[in-house]
Amino acid sequence: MEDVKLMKGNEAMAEAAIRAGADAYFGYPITPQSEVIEYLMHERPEDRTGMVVLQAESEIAAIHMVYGAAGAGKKVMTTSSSPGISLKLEGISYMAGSELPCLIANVMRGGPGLGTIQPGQSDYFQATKGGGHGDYRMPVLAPSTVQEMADFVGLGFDIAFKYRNPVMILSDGAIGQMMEKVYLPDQQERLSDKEVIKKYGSWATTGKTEDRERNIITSLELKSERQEKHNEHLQAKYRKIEENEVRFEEIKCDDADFVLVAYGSSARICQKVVDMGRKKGIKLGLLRPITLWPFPKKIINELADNSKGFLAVEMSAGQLVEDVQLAVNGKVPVTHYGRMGGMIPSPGEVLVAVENELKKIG
Amino acid sequence: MEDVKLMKGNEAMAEAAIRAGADAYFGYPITPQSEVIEYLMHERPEDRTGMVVLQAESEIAAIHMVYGAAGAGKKVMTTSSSPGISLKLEGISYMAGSELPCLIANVMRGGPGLGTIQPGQSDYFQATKGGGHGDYRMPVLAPSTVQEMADFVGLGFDIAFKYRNPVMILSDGAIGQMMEKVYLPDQQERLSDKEVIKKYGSWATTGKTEDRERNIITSLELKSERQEKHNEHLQAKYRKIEENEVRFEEIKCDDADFVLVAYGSSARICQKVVDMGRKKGIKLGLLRPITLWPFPKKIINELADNSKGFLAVEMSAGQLVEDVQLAVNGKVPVTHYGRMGGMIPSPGEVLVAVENELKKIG
Amino acid sequence: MAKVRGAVVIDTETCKGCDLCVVACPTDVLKLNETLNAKGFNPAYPANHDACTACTICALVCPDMCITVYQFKPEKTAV
Amino acid sequence: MAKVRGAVVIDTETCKGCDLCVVACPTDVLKLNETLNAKGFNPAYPANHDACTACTICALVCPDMCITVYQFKPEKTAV
Amino acid sequence: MTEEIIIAGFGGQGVLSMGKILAYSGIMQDQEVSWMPSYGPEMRGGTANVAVILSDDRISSPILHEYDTAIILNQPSMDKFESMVKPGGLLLYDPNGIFHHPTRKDITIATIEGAKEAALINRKTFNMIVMGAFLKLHPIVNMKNIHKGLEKSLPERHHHLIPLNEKAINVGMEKVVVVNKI
Amino acid sequence: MTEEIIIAGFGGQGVLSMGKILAYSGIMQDQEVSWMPSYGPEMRGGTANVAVILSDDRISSPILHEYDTAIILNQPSMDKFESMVKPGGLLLYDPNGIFHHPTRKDITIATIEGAKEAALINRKTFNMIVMGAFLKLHPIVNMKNIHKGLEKSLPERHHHLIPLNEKAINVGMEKVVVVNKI
Amino acid sequence: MTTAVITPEDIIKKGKIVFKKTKNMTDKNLSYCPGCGHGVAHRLVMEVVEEMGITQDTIGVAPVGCSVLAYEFMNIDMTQAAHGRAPAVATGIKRVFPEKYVFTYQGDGDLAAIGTAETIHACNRGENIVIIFVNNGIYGMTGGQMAPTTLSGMKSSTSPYGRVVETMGYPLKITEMVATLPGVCFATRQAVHEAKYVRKAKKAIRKAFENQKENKGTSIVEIVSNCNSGWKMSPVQSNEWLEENMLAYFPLGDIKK
Amino acid sequence: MTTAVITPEDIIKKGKIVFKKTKNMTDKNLSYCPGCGHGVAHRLVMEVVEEMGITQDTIGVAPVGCSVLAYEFMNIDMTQAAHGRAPAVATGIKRVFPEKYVFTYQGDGDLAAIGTAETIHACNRGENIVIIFVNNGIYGMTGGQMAPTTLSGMKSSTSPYGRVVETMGYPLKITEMVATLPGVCFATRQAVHEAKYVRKAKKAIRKAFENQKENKGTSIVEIVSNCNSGWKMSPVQSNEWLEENMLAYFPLGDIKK
Ligand SMILES: Cc1ncc(C[n+]2csc(CCOP(=O)(O)OP(=O)(O)O)c2C)c(N)n1
Ligand SMILES: Cc1ncc(C[n+]2csc(CCOP(=O)(O)OP(=O)(O)O)c2C)c(N)n1
Ligand code: SF4
Ligand code: SF4
Ligand code: SF4
Ligand code: SF4
Ligand code: SF4
Ligand code: SF4
Ligand SMILES: [Mg+2]
Ligand SMILES: [Mg+2]
Repeated sequence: MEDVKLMKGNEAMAEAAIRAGADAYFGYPITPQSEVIEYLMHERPEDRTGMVVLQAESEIAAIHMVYGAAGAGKKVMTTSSSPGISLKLEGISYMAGSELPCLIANVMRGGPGLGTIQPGQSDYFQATKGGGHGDYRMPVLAPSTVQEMADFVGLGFDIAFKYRNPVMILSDGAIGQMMEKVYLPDQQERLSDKEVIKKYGSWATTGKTEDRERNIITSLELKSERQEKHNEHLQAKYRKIEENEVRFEEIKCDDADFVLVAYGSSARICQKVVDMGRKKGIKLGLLRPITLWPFPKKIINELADNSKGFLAVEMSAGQLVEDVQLAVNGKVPVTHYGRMGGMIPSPGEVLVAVENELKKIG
Repeated sequence: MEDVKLMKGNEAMAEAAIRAGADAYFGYPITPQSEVIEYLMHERPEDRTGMVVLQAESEIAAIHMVYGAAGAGKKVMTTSSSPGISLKLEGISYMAGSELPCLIANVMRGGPGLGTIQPGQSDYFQATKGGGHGDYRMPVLAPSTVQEMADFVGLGFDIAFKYRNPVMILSDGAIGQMMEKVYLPDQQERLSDKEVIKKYGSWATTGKTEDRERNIITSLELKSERQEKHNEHLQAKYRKIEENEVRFEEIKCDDADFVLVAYGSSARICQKVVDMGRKKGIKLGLLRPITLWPFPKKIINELADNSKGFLAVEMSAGQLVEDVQLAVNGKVPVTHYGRMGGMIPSPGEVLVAVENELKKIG
Repeated sequence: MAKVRGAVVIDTETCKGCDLCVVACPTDVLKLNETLNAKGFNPAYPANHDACTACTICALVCPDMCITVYQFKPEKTAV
Repeated sequence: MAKVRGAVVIDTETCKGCDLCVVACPTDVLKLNETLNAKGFNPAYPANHDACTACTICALVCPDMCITVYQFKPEKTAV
Repeated sequence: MTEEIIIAGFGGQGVLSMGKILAYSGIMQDQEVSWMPSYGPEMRGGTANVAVILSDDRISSPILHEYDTAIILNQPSMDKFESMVKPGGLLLYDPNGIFHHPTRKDITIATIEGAKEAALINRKTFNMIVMGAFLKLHPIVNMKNIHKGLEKSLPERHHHLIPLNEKAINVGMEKVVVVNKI
Repeated sequence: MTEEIIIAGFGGQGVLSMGKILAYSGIMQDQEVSWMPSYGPEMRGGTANVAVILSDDRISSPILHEYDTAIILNQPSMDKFESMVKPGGLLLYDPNGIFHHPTRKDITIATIEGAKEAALINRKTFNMIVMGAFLKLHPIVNMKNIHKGLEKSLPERHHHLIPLNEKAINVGMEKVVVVNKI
Repeated sequence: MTTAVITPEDIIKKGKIVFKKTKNMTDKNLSYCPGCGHGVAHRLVMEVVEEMGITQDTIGVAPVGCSVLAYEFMNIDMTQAAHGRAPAVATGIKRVFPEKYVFTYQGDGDLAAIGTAETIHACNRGENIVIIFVNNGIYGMTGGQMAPTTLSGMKSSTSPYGRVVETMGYPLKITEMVATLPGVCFATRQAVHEAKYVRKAKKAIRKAFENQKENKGTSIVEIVSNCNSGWKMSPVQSNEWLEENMLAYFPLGDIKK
Repeated sequence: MTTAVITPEDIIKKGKIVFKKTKNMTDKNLSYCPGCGHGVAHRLVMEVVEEMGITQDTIGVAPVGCSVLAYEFMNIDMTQAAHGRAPAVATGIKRVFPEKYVFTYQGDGDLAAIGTAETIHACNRGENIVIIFVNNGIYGMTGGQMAPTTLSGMKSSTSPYGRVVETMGYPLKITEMVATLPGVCFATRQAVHEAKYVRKAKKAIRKAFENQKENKGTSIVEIVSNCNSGWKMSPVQSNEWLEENMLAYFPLGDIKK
């Protein structure tokens, strides 16, 4: 019980970054995630591990600082919330294009525009389909507890470095602001350049030594033939990630007649809905995607063989639901229940929505 | 034949903007669309119609100049290419959130990152699913000829003002750079503030006269209940657009056994594929979405009843194909043929892909 | 010469009890009330109203525009 | 006193015929060749090579680093 | 056992930290806990509230629309939360500054003169007095765990204040008055 | 009738404007046309090419991988485009600067000493001489429409140069040499 | 003495009003913290607009920051702008409405951090607008993080041990910087925490709007203000701290006129 | 006279090499237009890095612009950066590698337009980096559009009738601007179109890297250069035009040292 703490999701993420042996964090304040940089500044990680923390002049500057430091082979992180993430998209596309590992957290609020600072889940498409330009993908981890806010930092870095690709933690204001019991991971040592090279190869701008060709970080290729080769390489990598990195949690899906699909905060609420429904005799299950991309397509398609329908529950007008539809591919009806603008659905209203669906299906 | 010209797609778009009675254009150079601002600067539209043209310090500044001028009730336009559009996404989300009409053209190049300046179609998701944060949508028009580059400017402005929503023209480097014969529309008068008010109501920041409450352009609502109402209003509007504004072209779909789905440059290529296929006795059809959002879901679903399969052809790793899958909803197989990185598929290779699909389907 | 006299009306429901007018008043007219208004603030009031000279200083520094200042210039003949 | 002598070697395939070295050379050593190189440029060459003083000016202004400059200082005793 | 609590009042009343101490005390007795605040750039002096759950099982939804207990410290919070107490639940409030007293008959209603009592000890102990009152009625954590909770949630330089806080808790336990018993 | 042409050479050779005049001439005889250039921040003196289509019908793909005619003005373009001429098609080139001459037997091959001839009239007429050579072999537009095409594609201040251009076209028509006839 | 018998109540009845809230402010209660300088700055802008008789022709632009809700309080047509982009938004409006009055109302985080490029380029183009720049040395709205203008050694939620200029940057005098641009016709630094400053600040704002009337280019009026919440002081303390510390680094007065 | 009999061939054989291409440049042919100043600027940076013996410790950052392919030519580890963001990218690298040498190589469109905020804030933080700023008064790569540094009246593809400063903005002296920041230890303006300028420019670049060695903060070396393609002149003409027009507005010399 040594390292059990009561922490906000944002703080847990920040502490986990220090403990994951992150080398640097660059960020810019925005509600509801400013606690991340505040916590880090307060903790003086430069003293604890030598980790660099810098408040940038903007989200754009922050993501490009990440780009620079990641290109130097370092474990780097940035966090923001919806409008700030929109600003980072060019940079994220650059990182994907030049195959740089990094961790980006979006603690979502309700949009569009300035919107509200209350929690939202309306950046799902942006995160999973590539909000930035070009054909890129990034693994998207969706924590639904403060514990996962901490755990997914280390996991995220691992995936990022394994595939040399940006990874996103897609959270929301509720998870970011709430406190829960969290078991903090052990402190990892920061890796030296030599260790990085040994573990992941020598591709970073660490200074061109005589024993190797210069390392270049770039996403540019003026020759289309070569750019296409590069794209094919990226796509092959994405297929590999789709094979290896799908993560999800099944809650009472085994015998479920009807399956809820929800992630993050909404998944917490749906857990309660499952309990409430089962008490009423409705055989409900919950499929919680942990990776939103790669999406747990296969399991959903399989569940479709034994269930009457799916309801995607999300704090948005309907984004996740499209991936569920794609996975189910017409086998059974897939519908959507959503709240917007910072509103969080109550378990009760979701249960009503389920009952209505079941009536329709008959 | 008075106004038949041989023009680049980019130039046709610029000339059409002057003729549509646009009030202002704000932009920033980027290949392959810099001809738009170059043409405008050369044409001195301030003398021709009083239209303002300004080179902004960045894409971000440009979109926010558009935001300001659009909020003043004016017909305003900006253009860019993929990385520049990524930078505009926060602004686009703001415009959608505060319900401002405007026209944004993306003359796509291959990504991700800096990528290549050659044509691409890999910003489909970004355009149609809302690359920016929050639940917003914007009508997306996909020209496949220089003529349409001109025609969609007027159409785009009409849709933008009808629904008070940003509209995107999603083109690519090939259409932007090529010249074709184009019949230019007649010059429209620029509207005075009074005419705008009469036509579209008084919502813009034209100066608060004593006979009305002040007009406010904002996307902020701190109270979630009210923000949700606003979102519901937006969603209702989007449903209306989906009902009214779907546009597509059917080429030999009537008796088609197999249907290609493609837009923009790819649709031009697929036109040739249809001819080549029919010559070989393959009953091919082409469904060309003109609006990518709202997507011609219904017609595709109907075509699925009489065809053996669909092939989405696009200059990307597979984006349009998801919308085709969602539309077909499992009725028949939907596959994808794509080139990337600035490469343009040849009609011949697409035909081979079709033949392979047909073999698989049997 | 007739002394110029002043008076203030303070919108106590709008007042946030920031104390700035109290500190600013050169003739110590104002004080904060012990009892809270509905929003939970101790609003300012003219505790020493007669000393008011209508100098408007309090109103100039009040961020919430709670203060209206009245001025009365007695007729010279009244001296 | 022995005059310092110089010579230049110009990589004519890299040269883009920009003329900058030609204009810069203080002793008019260089000229552009009439015949094109493979890239379609008229490359520079030392038309008046003996006049070269190894001052390196041409090399300093050449954007394409086509020029190598050699210097020869005759022995003093040789005068 | 699961206890779902809403604590609501003005910004400066120690609402959030009362919730935090409760949550930490829960952890000390090996429970699952969650603490979900309202957040935002509210004007200082505006309302603040936090939903706290202590449970022996995994907590599903940390966001609630009805509560076992509501601890109410100003009028706007009373207006908002009275109706959200589950039938049979508890509504505890400080009558100071309350104009419309609760009227429900299907819940236990209790008062604690927290502000008044705190004025006698130390204004800053207000929230602990209220917490004591609550714990008297719903003894969901014992004093030992509260002590540990205080230790965990207060920064070390404030640990010397723990006895004072405990005293305040005891005062609350003494002074709570049940107005409506069901 | 549909004629699909690639014109390729160095940047300064007037490749793009030759294509433009051809396309405009097509418009003048009520045809559909398309003009698709290679583009990009190529080093000046780098290669440039344009695909031009004139057709009586709607033009489907403006991007081609084989052509009825290739007009080749430097070696890199020869390397790239020789193989893309349709069997039975035409390859016209200026032998000046060509080290590897075309070897295909299934296409018509013709040469025009454009650079040499232009040196005699005016260096700027180079591309018109080449165009004349092409039109002699594939008379897809008549002189009247070329005249109109020139009028349309040249800015008014250059209209006095039209006679010179027409002269160059005639020179090209005269001087073209068919090397391989199929 | 007749004065003796005149009660304050009499004065209120019979006297003339020498100060009252401008009609250009709405009836909404300001959402700012008690004692926050934003209220005074709002009022001064609206008074100038009223006094110049240009209420119907004035359009305001307020980006995010505590004053994001300025449109609730200023009774004119207004546009909320994205963080940092107000000068671009104002450019868009002014270019299509050259005859109207356009101003931005920006915080220091907004204008001098994320919005640096937009600020400098609007000034460099000499956009004929007024920039009201409320410099409180901190990000007020988001909870008191360090701004580019945070003083050396000053604590904020992201410089909890004080700003270390060597790693976090120096407090930025952006008004001095833009004053060097030919497009800027007027750059001044004012304050509103005491009556004497308030009077001067109003004159400066008036001058800025007059400049716009006369098509002179960009006018920037910096107002050094408090953020008692972010600074964690009472309003009265914060004004004292402002006087002693902020004004020492950000001296008041015209920088370019 | 013995000299008479020595042929150039002899000299090449026997003489000592007084100028040759630095090993820090790769063998690739530069992709720049004939006569473009980028080549000289590249060479000088690489020569300094070679002469200081820091090749293994130097990381370059080149954003888009004609020099986007600098990584093809400079034989060191390099990062291509997004338009305008090189100073942020360099910050990221330098913060994790404080002991290494980091420089940016940016055009005027990049550094002074879209990248204004990143430039100013890197300078304001005094990031211990070198900024090489090639000012050719135009957007070379995209085909000669107007840059912030385009001179008044100068034609470009987006100011085809000449830059009108009143509506398009004034040519921006950004080096002077950042020189006012305390984080900047050295700001200088140089040229490379004549040998005498080349020598001075190299000294300035050397000084900038020495500053980085000594942890002095940000050094910015502006190099006024040509863009004969964008300016639509021959290389020789463009250098004359540069001397007469560009240097009149952008005078050479140290601005801060
Ligand atoms: C793109 C973006 N990034 C960050 C934010 C969060 N944010 C809102 S206001 C603000 C700074 C406010 O500070 P300032 O401009 O100084 O105004 P003040 O509140 O101090 O008056 C920030 C960072 C945002 N809304 N949008
Ligand atoms: C976000 C973005 N916007 C625009 C561009 C297009 N672009 C590439 S380089 C450039 C400007 C180049 O000018 P400069 O920085 O002066 O460099 P130069 O080519 O003159 O050396 C522009 C606008 C881009 N690549 N990315
Ligand atoms: S008007 Fe002057 S004297 Fe009267 S209360 Fe206000 S500050 Fe005091
Ligand atoms: S200054 Fe205004 S808000 Fe503050 S105490 Fe005085 S009247 Fe109240
Ligand atoms: S080294 Fe000097 S003298 Fe010799 S060619 Fe070059 S410039 Fe002329
Ligand atoms: S300067 Fe260099 S590239 Fe130019 S002509 Fe001389 S040798 Fe050739
Ligand atoms: S947080 Fe600061 S700036 Fe914002 S309203 Fe409060 S005191 Fe004013
Ligand atoms: S376009 Fe201009 S800057 Fe670019 S390489 Fe050519 S001359 Fe140099
Ligand atoms: Mg501030
Ligand atoms: Mg430039």
